[in-house]
Amino acid sequence: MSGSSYFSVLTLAAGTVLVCAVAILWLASIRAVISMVAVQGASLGLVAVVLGVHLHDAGLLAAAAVVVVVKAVVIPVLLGRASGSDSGSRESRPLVNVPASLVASAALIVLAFVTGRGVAHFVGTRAGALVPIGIATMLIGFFVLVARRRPTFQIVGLLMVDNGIALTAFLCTAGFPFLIELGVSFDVLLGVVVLMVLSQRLRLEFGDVDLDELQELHD
Amino acid sequence: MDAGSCNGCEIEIASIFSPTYDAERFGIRLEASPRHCDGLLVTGPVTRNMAAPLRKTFDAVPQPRVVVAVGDCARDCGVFRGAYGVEGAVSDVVPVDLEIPGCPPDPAAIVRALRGLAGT
Amino acid sequence: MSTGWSITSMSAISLLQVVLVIVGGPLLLGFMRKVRCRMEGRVGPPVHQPLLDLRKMAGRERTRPEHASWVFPLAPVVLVATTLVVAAVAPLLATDPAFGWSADLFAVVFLLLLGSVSLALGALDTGTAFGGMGASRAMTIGALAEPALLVAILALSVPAHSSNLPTIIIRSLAHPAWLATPERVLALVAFVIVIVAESGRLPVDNPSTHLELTMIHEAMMLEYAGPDLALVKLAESMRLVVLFTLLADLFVPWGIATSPGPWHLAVALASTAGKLVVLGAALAVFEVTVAKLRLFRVPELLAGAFVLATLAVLSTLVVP
Amino acid sequence: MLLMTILVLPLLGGTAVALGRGRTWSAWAAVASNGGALALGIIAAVRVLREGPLSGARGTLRADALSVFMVIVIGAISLLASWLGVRTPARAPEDGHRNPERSAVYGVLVQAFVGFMILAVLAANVGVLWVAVEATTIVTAFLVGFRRTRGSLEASWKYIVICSVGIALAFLGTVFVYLAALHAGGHSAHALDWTSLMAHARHFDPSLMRLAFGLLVLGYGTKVGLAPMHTWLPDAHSQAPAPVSALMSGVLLTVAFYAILRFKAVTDVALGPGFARTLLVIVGLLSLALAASLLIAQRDYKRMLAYSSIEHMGLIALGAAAGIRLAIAAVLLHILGHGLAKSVLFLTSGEILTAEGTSRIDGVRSLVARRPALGGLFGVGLVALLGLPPFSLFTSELVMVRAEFEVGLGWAAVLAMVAMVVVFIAVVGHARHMLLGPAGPPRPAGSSGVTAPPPRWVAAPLIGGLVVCGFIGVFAWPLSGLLTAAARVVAT
Amino acid sequence: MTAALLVATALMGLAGTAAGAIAPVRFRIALSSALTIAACALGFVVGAEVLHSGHAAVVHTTTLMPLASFSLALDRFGALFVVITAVVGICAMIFRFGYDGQGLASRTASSILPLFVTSLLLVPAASNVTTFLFLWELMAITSLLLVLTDHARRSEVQVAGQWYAVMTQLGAAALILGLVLLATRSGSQSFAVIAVRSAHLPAWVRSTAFVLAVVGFGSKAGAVPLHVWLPRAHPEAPGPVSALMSAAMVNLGVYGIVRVGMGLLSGGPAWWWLLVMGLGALSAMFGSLHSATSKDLKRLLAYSTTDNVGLMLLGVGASGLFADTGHRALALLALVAALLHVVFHAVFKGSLFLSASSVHQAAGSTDLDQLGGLLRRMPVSGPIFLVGGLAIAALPPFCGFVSEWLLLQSMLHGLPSGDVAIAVAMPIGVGVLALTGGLTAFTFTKAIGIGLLGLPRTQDAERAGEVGRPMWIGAGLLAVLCLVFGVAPFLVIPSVVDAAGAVPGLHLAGALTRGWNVALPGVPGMLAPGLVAIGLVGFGGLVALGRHLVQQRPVRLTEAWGCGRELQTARMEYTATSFGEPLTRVFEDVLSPARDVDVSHLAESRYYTEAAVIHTTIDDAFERRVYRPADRMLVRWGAVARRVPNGSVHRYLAFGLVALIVVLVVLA
Repeated sequence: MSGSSYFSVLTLAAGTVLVCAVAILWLASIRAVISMVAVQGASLGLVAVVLGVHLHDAGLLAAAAVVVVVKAVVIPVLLGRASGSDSGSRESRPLVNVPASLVASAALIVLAFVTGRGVAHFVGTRAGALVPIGIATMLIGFFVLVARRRPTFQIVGLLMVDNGIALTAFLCTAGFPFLIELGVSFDVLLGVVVLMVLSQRLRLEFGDVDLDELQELHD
Repeated sequence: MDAGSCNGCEIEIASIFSPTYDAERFGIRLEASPRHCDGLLVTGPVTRNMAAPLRKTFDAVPQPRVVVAVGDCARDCGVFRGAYGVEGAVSDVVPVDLEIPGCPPDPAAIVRALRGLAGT
Repeated sequence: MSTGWSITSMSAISLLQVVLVIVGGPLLLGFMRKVRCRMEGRVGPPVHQPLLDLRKMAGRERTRPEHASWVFPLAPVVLVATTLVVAAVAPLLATDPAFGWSADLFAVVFLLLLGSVSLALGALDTGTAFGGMGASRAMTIGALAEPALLVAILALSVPAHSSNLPTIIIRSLAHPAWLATPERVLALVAFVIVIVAESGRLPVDNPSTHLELTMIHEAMMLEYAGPDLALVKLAESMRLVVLFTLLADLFVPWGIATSPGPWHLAVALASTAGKLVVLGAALAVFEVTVAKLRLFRVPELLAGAFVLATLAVLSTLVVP
Repeated sequence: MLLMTILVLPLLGGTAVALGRGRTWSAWAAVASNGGALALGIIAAVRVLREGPLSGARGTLRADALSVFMVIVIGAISLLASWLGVRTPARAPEDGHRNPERSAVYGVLVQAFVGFMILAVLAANVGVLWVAVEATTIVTAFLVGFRRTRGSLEASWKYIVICSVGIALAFLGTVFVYLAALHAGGHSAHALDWTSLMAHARHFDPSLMRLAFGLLVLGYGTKVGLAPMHTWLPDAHSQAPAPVSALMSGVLLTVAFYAILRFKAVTDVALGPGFARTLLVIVGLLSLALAASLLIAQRDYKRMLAYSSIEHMGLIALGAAAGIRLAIAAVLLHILGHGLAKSVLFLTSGEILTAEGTSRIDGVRSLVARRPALGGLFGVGLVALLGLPPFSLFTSELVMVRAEFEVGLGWAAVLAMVAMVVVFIAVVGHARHMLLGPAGPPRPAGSSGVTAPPPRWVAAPLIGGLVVCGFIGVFAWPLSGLLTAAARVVAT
Repeated sequence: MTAALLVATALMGLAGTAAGAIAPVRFRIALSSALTIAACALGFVVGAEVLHSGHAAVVHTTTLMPLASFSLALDRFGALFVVITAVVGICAMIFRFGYDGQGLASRTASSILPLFVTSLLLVPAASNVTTFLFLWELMAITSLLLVLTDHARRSEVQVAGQWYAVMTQLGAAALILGLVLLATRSGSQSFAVIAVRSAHLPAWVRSTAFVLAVVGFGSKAGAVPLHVWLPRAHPEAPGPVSALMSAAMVNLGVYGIVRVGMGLLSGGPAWWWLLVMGLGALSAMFGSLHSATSKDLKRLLAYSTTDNVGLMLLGVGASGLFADTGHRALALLALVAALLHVVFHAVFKGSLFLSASSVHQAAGSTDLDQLGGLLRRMPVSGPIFLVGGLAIAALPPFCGFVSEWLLLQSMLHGLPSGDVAIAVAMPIGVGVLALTGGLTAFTFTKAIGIGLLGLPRTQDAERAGEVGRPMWIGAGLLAVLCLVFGVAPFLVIPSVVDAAGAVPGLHLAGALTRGWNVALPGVPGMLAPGLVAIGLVGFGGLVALGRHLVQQRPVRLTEAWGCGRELQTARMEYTATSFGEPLTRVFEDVLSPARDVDVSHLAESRYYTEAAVIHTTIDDAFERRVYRPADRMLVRWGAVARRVPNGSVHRYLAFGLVALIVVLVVLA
């Protein structure tokens, strides 16, 4: 793969990750959000593949495979199944409404670019220049966690944070040693599974809940 | 001690310490506590309510002690004799050593009687 | 101070002082009573009447409230004994009675306080309302008089660099100029107020009152009879003499015997008697002319004494 | 081999529980396995002191003095917690053990939890450490929500969401460290090993390390319970079954702190001591202030203990900020002492909850008079926790203050002391209401049911825990060598 | 040798603890008390030997105290306190054999009490910062637990315990900071090294450390305004414990101030000592006023402890002031006076607290208004209290008199020194001393007169009888000491001079005793307590003999004179409240008493009063004005803080997001 096409594909894939993040913020339908998660996972995998090919790193390619399997296939499927009957529902009353969220995400992206510049500069590669995208994705994921009420959205937010960080990791260091990468992915998978189990239990025990109603425990 | 008098005798007793009679020059003084006394001056007929206090007061005076019944009422109940609230004369309640007659008695008589008791 | 005084003469002086106090106390009271009666236009009892009273009381019966403990009969004894100890060691007639070196002003104060406390305890032991009332009031006044007294003593002790009584007296004899200093005058006033309060005289307390509710000192002895009463009364008069003599010796020391010899002693005896007569008369006159203060005004008087005494101390520092 | 055995032993216990389907003997097997881990930890400590760091599993595991110390802490507290956990299945309604299957699940999860913690401290590699810590989150999430009440589900939701985010940030920090390490010439396979990090730290890029350490403190700090990401802690600790709370509060927090401590050593080499110190002082004081403020009006005694954990983590952070060897040794002693005292307290509070039926402070009265064993244990535990002698927390707090003064953090020590006094006032006030007072008439039926005092074998480990906590506070010899050696690992 | 004995003391005390914890119920008290007595006896021997020989007993080990070392070095100054504690401890433990009240027989209390005594014995020996703080806090926690012994029966105990815990922790925090500051700045934990190097420390370090130490030790000593726990905790503790706390533990506060101020810091500027004197004056005034108006016997004693601590601090402050202005002999004199007061206070307050506990056990109450007539009913314990009361009121021939006299003398002789600070401080000191002296006399007249004399006011008091022999032996030993030391102070003064001489830089130009007498070196000033006693007994005997001789009839027992009234009962008696009423009224502005008048009317007519009850309650002004508002503020802050974490996971995550953004912005 030639240098420039490598970089444009990489940019495209990384950009897609961020666009998905913004889209998730924009969307209200849970089903649409889950498909966005799948797209984001796939894009992340694409980033890893591109990097792996570029760097001739078999470990990275394996990691990419794991990422794609876990984040683009398994988790969206599980999410879709878990939200089951719930999947048609929507985030009707987000804590921060969509326009404000979009403005916030813009601010977060700016923040990410400002703060990520140092790291990007330090990495020194062309891929490294994309690091702010990873950070931005992470921040937007965090924002989703703060601003959305539905349990599924929080799971998604958590995934976005993870994806953002994974993206940063790929761009910075071309990923961790494979075993660790595997462990990380496995942990994420388990985390999501646990959360889904929990949300299911919540629904079973208390019916359809907004997370905001979970305020029984406080001082 | 006023055992039920009309206060006539008290006024006379008080007056013996005035400059006119000045009983203090003979060493005669009123004391605040029966414990400090040599004797009791009892006035008035002894009423039912005052009989017990009179006995207590008499008891409180250290021996040797004297009781002086001052005035007619104290001697024999005077005009109150036989009244329903009257227990009797002082001598019916406590032993009396000296009686000073009069209604009320003359201060000079009181001083004289007391001097006689003290031997001065 | 141990200059030429033999043990014998010192002991003799102590004995003389004790006798003086025992006899002089009642006489002083009799004298004061006489002065009062005269001022009120009466003849009054003879001067030795208190002595006669004491003899009469001694012969009477002792009584004791049935629930009282041994404190009740012990109190008069302690009261008298404390006064006698002071009388024996304090330089009343001569600067060096036996054990005069131990006659510390602070010690004198605490000894007299012991007497007051024991009388108050005796009064409380009777379990009557008046005993408690008297003890409460007397101790309140005592507690407030104490600081004024001690600070006044401090004012006297500072120039002498000692609170030892003979030392103070000898040094002020040596430096008569001290006697006219402002701190002396201030301390004198404080002293007088305290003595009046402590010995239960007008305007703090009326010793001849018959009304229990107004009593302070008298209320404490209401239960005593016979010899016990005699002891309490005697002690009362003795304390007055001791305090007066000390007052006189501290502020007008001339006449006190500074060396042994019957002649010196005679002079001392005469001068002391003179001083006592003057003081007694002054107090008697004063008592006739003032009314008793309300109990709750007394602290103001004593606070005033305290301030005067403090000023006295401070002025010892300002005027070296 | 030794390290591998230590790691596997708790998992074997877990297997036994699984095979035994949660029957009592299998639970005891788990206890034994944890005891074994403790014993092996002590053996490892002796060997480390004598021979230097051990390694195992082809370099994946590595134990220096600090690691074995943490293994001992984990072993001791998991022994306590699993011991009390044996009894848990017998008590159906409160802790949600409705059937043996569930108690088997419970036992397996607890053993996995212990295993992951041991892995975290024995891992030679930063990445493995991260994986292990994240794994503890997942395992304990089930344990927190084990009772399936609304409260426990809520708590476990918060727990896992907040901790996952936090730990993700730690991952980002780790990525940056890795980046710095690669640039400093590390070999990619081993660049994340502690030894390699320490060796190359001098060449790490300072600005990158600043960011990395900030993220690591924030991230691992979440698991430690340091402000401002502490928010999951009171909920999770108050809702989890008592043995789980004990394990979480007693060791999980400090295992996460172990990670911070390690990274701090790297950062100190890269940046000098000032940077990490500032950061740790800020979070430490913030945590202390927060714990103190929220303890004042506390109404739930398990939450009270949880906030007290935040307080102690703040103290530990301040101690670590001081950074000199003395301070680190004190921090480690504090970790052990706090672990023992806090786990005993959580376990006792579990018994109290069972007996009294409420975890509200005002629902419990006159405990010392009515239930002397529980009241006494709780009271003595609090004495230990409040840093009074003869318990080791007193010594370690004192030494930390000393160290803070020595490095010029006296002002922080003063502020910490103020916070500690407030905590003391608050806790004493709550404890007084719970513990003291007349026995009074028996409580109305229905609130508690039959309340026999806990059997001797239940009280014994709790008493033992406190005795050990006192013992190490007075006697220096069993630990001082290990503490100094461990401090030397992360403090220069 | 002394070192070995010191170790033996500690071990014996620990054996007592063990015995209390594991011995069977039948032997528990006997065994733990006996072992504690043995520990005290050993402590006494060590202390006496060190006082005598001047060779410090040194124990040092790194086996104890992780990350530090355990280090004891008992010098003469500390030895004095060890001896005091030992004596009080022995008496309190003997007392305990007969004492059955307030749950002291429980396993917990039996095991903690020996530990408490041991820590009291060892604190003055501690010679490095860690050891000192360890023992100090051990003492605090054990005493706290002992105060709480009777919590199940009386709710006051809980409140008292809480106050005590909080105040002692405040003090401990100050102490830790102060001592650690000193230790780190001088580069060593060892007291000896600190004492050498402290002179080179910057002034602010020295002053900060001193002020913190004064706060820390002052709170333990019960100095106003840190005293609020004391009048609550001391009365609520079981008898022997309250005696130990009041007679032995508060001393250590004074010990600490001297040890830090004069020992470790070798003296300091005048304002330090004026601060100490100010605290002392305030404590003395406040304590004596409150004890004069208290109506509970033990509360009265507790406030009187504050009062006496004030006097000790006055002495210590004066000593420091003299030392600062170069009057070394005077400094020693004042310190000796203060230490002598410590000794004597221990003796009389010990006997008072123990006999007050006897009263409690016999009559079921310590409320003076529930007592009365006990002197006849308790023919031994009553006189013991009487002796203690007279001694504390500084009346000859008892011991309090001697120390107050010395204190007065030291201030008197300091006056002409010409220094302004001294010139202002000393007269105030004397005034305070005098006022408290008067008030103390008032207080104990009340305590003895209302509590022991007169008529019993309740049935319980009526039925009271003498307590068991161990109890009055324990209290009686101390009462005997009151008299012995009052008559023959030469028995203790040389030792106290030695102890004070261990403080660096102080020396005396001669002996303080001459024969049986107390004599000031270099100035005319002498006290002959023996002579006074002989005079009192002699004259008293003569007077009593005379009275006996003139007496012609036997003493007649009669009803007390009640104006001839029927029903002369105990209800007519003056109560403690009424006794204190004039004084309360005089000091109304300071005490601000609250009066409640409950009037109930007869059912038949509203115009006739059936009963009128007046309650006068006197609150502690510092408690009301300082501590309660502070507590309210804290509670309000807690309520505000509680609202921040409201349970919303979103809010929690928002905290995290903000923190993350801050980290990114600041660090990247």
